Amino acid sequence: MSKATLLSVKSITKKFGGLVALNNVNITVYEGEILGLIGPNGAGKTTLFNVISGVYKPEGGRVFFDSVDITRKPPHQITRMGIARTHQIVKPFNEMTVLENTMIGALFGRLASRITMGEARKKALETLEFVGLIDNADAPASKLTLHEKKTLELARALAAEPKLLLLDEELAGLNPKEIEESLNLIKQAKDEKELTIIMVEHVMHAVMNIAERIVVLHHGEKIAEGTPMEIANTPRVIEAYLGEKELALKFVKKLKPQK
Amino acid sequence: MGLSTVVISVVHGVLWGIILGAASTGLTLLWGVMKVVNVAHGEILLIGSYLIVILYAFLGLSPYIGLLASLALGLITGLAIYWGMLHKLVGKVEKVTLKIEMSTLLIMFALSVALSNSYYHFIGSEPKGLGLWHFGLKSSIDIGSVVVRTNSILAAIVAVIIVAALHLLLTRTTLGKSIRAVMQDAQAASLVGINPVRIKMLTTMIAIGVTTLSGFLIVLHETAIIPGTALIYTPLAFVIVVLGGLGNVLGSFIGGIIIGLIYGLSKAIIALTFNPLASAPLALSTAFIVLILVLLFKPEGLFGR
Amino acid sequence: MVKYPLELSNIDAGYGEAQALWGVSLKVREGGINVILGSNGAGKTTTLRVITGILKPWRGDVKFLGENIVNVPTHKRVDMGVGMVPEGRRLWPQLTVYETLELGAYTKHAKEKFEKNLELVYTLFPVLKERSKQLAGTLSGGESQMLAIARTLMSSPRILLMDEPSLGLAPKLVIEVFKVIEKLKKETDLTVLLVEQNVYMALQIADYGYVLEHGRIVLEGSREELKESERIKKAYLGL
Amino acid sequence: MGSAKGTVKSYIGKPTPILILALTITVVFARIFNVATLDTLVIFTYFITIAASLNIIMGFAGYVSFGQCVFLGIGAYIYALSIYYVPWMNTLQKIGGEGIIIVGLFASSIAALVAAVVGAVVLRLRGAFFAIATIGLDFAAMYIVMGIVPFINPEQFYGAQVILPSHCLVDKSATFTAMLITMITVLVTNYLIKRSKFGMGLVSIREDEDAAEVMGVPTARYKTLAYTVSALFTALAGAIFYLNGGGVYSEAFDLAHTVDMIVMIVIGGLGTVLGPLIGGVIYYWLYDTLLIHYPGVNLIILGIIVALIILFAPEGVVGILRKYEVRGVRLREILE
Repeated sequence: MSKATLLSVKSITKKFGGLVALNNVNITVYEGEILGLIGPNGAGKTTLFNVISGVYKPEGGRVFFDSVDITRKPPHQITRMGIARTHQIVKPFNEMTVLENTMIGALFGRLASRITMGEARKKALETLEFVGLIDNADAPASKLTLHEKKTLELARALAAEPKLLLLDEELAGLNPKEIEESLNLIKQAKDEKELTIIMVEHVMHAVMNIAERIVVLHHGEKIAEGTPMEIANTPRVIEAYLGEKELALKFVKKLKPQK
Repeated sequence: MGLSTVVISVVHGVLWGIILGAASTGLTLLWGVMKVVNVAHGEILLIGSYLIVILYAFLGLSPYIGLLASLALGLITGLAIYWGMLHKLVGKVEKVTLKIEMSTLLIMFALSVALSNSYYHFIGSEPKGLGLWHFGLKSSIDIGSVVVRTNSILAAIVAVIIVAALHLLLTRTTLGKSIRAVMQDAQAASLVGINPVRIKMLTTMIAIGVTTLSGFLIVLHETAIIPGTALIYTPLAFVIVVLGGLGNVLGSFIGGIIIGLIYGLSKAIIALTFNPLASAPLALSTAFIVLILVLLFKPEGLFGR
Repeated sequence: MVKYPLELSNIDAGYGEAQALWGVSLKVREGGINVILGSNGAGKTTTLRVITGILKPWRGDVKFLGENIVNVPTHKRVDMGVGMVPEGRRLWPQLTVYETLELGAYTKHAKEKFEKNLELVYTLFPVLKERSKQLAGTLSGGESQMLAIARTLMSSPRILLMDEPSLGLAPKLVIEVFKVIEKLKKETDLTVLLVEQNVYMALQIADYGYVLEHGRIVLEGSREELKESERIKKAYLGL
Repeated sequence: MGSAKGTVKSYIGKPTPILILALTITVVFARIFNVATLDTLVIFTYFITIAASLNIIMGFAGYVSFGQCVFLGIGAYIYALSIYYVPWMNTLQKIGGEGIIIVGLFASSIAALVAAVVGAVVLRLRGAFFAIATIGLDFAAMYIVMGIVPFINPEQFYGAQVILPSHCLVDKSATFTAMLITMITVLVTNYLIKRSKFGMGLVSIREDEDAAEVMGVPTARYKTLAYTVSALFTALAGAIFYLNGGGVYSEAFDLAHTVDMIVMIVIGGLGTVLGPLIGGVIYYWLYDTLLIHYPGVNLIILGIIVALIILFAPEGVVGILRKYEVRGVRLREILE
């Protein structure tokens, strides 16, 4: 099965002062897949997202999206090209309503140059319906619960009609029931909207379940790449991240056999 | 002729800079520690200046006594400002957001409006000063071709003492360390038993106290003050605090000297190359251009890491 | 006879309108390592915030040494002996290690024991002695965690609360931190209340534990009981 | 693909602020026309104009432009110098209100140009740093003007005062007309911005600039544009105001002007369309009443009142009212 490459991260190096946050990282993302990005805190996952979405400019390397070099483009242009993201720490526009928040996504997303206010509103309403926040459409975003805020982040990103969605710890801070709801939503979004997704995640069993491939970062370096099963059996990963081999295998045992 | 103009201008500039540095430390504390954008700084300086002048002119009290009185009044004013205006905005919050910071800016501006109009109404717009009072035997000293007023020298000495005392307070005492701890993480401070509200109150008192105390320096340097004097010192204090880095007392002091130096130098150059009459305002404008440049290229201040 | 220096009864608490804890009751056993386990967002940190007084509960009592301290502000609780190592260390980056330790002993009763506690801290963490003049902001992750624990120890606490001390540390350091906690238990008469997501590690050192889910206590027991619990095996250890 | 005119269409039928606006203006004017002199009317409209101008950058985009008066000063000085030295401009402005606006637009577009150039750089700063930088800008400009203007004409411009000779002065009714047109234009501009994609972008910048940028809002461009538009109207108001006063002084750069603007928006409600209008009316009334009844201490009292508003009603009148509904219509939709 040959899949088209949607995003390729080539030899990215990013430093903060003396600290090397990303060291020569290469990652390829294929159209239509869910790629899990894991690693301990400080491994460089969020930094990588920031490089892809243009918030940080790397010292070395290139990022190609749809074969276009986006390394030096400002974040808003990258968003317009079709990359949307959510934040680990939710950043809703507190004094705007949920609907207005989502409209921002639609207005400045991939269709930014064409969409009218009316269409954006319609798009936002549809998206809120899809994620299940429609009843809160007129509420100020500040009034939402954490789970709802996270869902709103997702809605804003989806309203932008992206080709690639970057999810930064979408599940962190949620309880098991909410995690399951969010996972279902992500799967559904992926299928219905033909999305490609990269997700940074700490909730191991979740990412092991949903991702088709996983990349492991450690101290800014890619130390492994492969299917969840392969990852769980890589000694370096076990040592660096999972800690206990048995524990790692237990995560995988929970997995349903791959099709 | 040209060279001596430069020397005179630079010496006076640096003396003024020392005074400016000390007079700005209160602002760096309030803004750096409490995130209170004190745009009433100049008016608060004048509280001290006017008190000293009034005590001298009407009661015949020595300015040295006035100096102590202005510190005392400053501490009380600080207490009142904290409980009356700041506590509600910054007292209990864990993190001062941009919005809160802007509220402090607005409320301090309201204070400055009230204070400056109080000066106009109750004291009047005529220049007020210490008249012929001066420190030492002669009213001025000649150093080569430069004539310096002894009052300017006294002001510089007091300025250095103020800055040294404040620096020691912040670095050597438990109170000072607590102030720095609250500035960096108030919640962590409360977890070792520090009461952040008390520290914020004391910080306000110290900051305002040091500011009114510095009012003495302003009277000595300016010879006579008017309510409008505040309008020069507020923006300059902001320039200096930004230059020195928020919350950095020594930085502010050095920042003041740098601004004084830049002012003196550019004043001399403009006077020599353009016109002496235009030199003062244009030299002042350079200070603000420096401000914008520092903000853009080194917002953490010249001495920040 | 087991004593309970700290007791929570029927705590309801939350942020704004969102409730985070529902009727949480727990008793901390003296001289042992008590743990509160649970996933992210289960209410563990909220519980600690209620104990330290950073968050005032809507309902319920917090009893410390038999006294209800619900209305006592955080800084006074520290004086009473409630010491907390906050999540994410929360050091003061521009203060030196020594200054941090000095401020740790801010309260009156802690100041009296400053020398003794400093010695204890330096024996536990020799590296801090070496770095006493260094700014806290320049320490490595592991050293920062040591300093955070040391700072709290300097306040001479009766009970030591720790909020996810392993968070964000490399696995090797995690083990080191847990060893320190065990050592603390052995060498002092401290009572420890540890909040952890890392259930596997926490169960290695715990004497007694509670499990929080969705803001409610769903399980409690001794280490052995918890280890054997089907619920824990399934939900947290993935067995 | 939906209607291309969706932008306008989707809002037709709602109780538009435009209506309310027109109504308010009519009512206010009908009440005061008989008693008020043209001078007070100019001041009144001037107040609302500058408040609404600042609202664009401070209310919508959340950037506290504390040195906004720099544009007031630039506009006033360029206008005064233009009619002083350029005969055809003087002739043009004498046609009446529209003439003043045209010459005023020349002066204010230079101010806007300054805003665009400076803004592109200074708007990289946030919060208090931006506020302080704008103060720096204002003072730098003021001292430059004080240093340079006297030398343009040493006999006439002593102390940087440009007093307009009688052949440059215009009828008060003309300045009033010009100010009224400006006021209505800036209010309508506020309304159009608020209801546009641009306005939503600005508000998202105010709420969280980093998130806005990542969501595709061209933050740098939007901020600069808002700052420029804001400067344009401020300068225009300044030009007309000082023309009405018969001359311009370095006092035009006084931060007190910004205080006026900020106080009005804060009273009325930051970032709302009707906030500057309501705030302007209240402020003017307050200002006037205090001046009449408590001369001398009027500004002291004003300062205290403003402090109380910040402490106890930080959302302003509109902020308080917008939470309510009247006959099923949410006031939020009308007022904002």
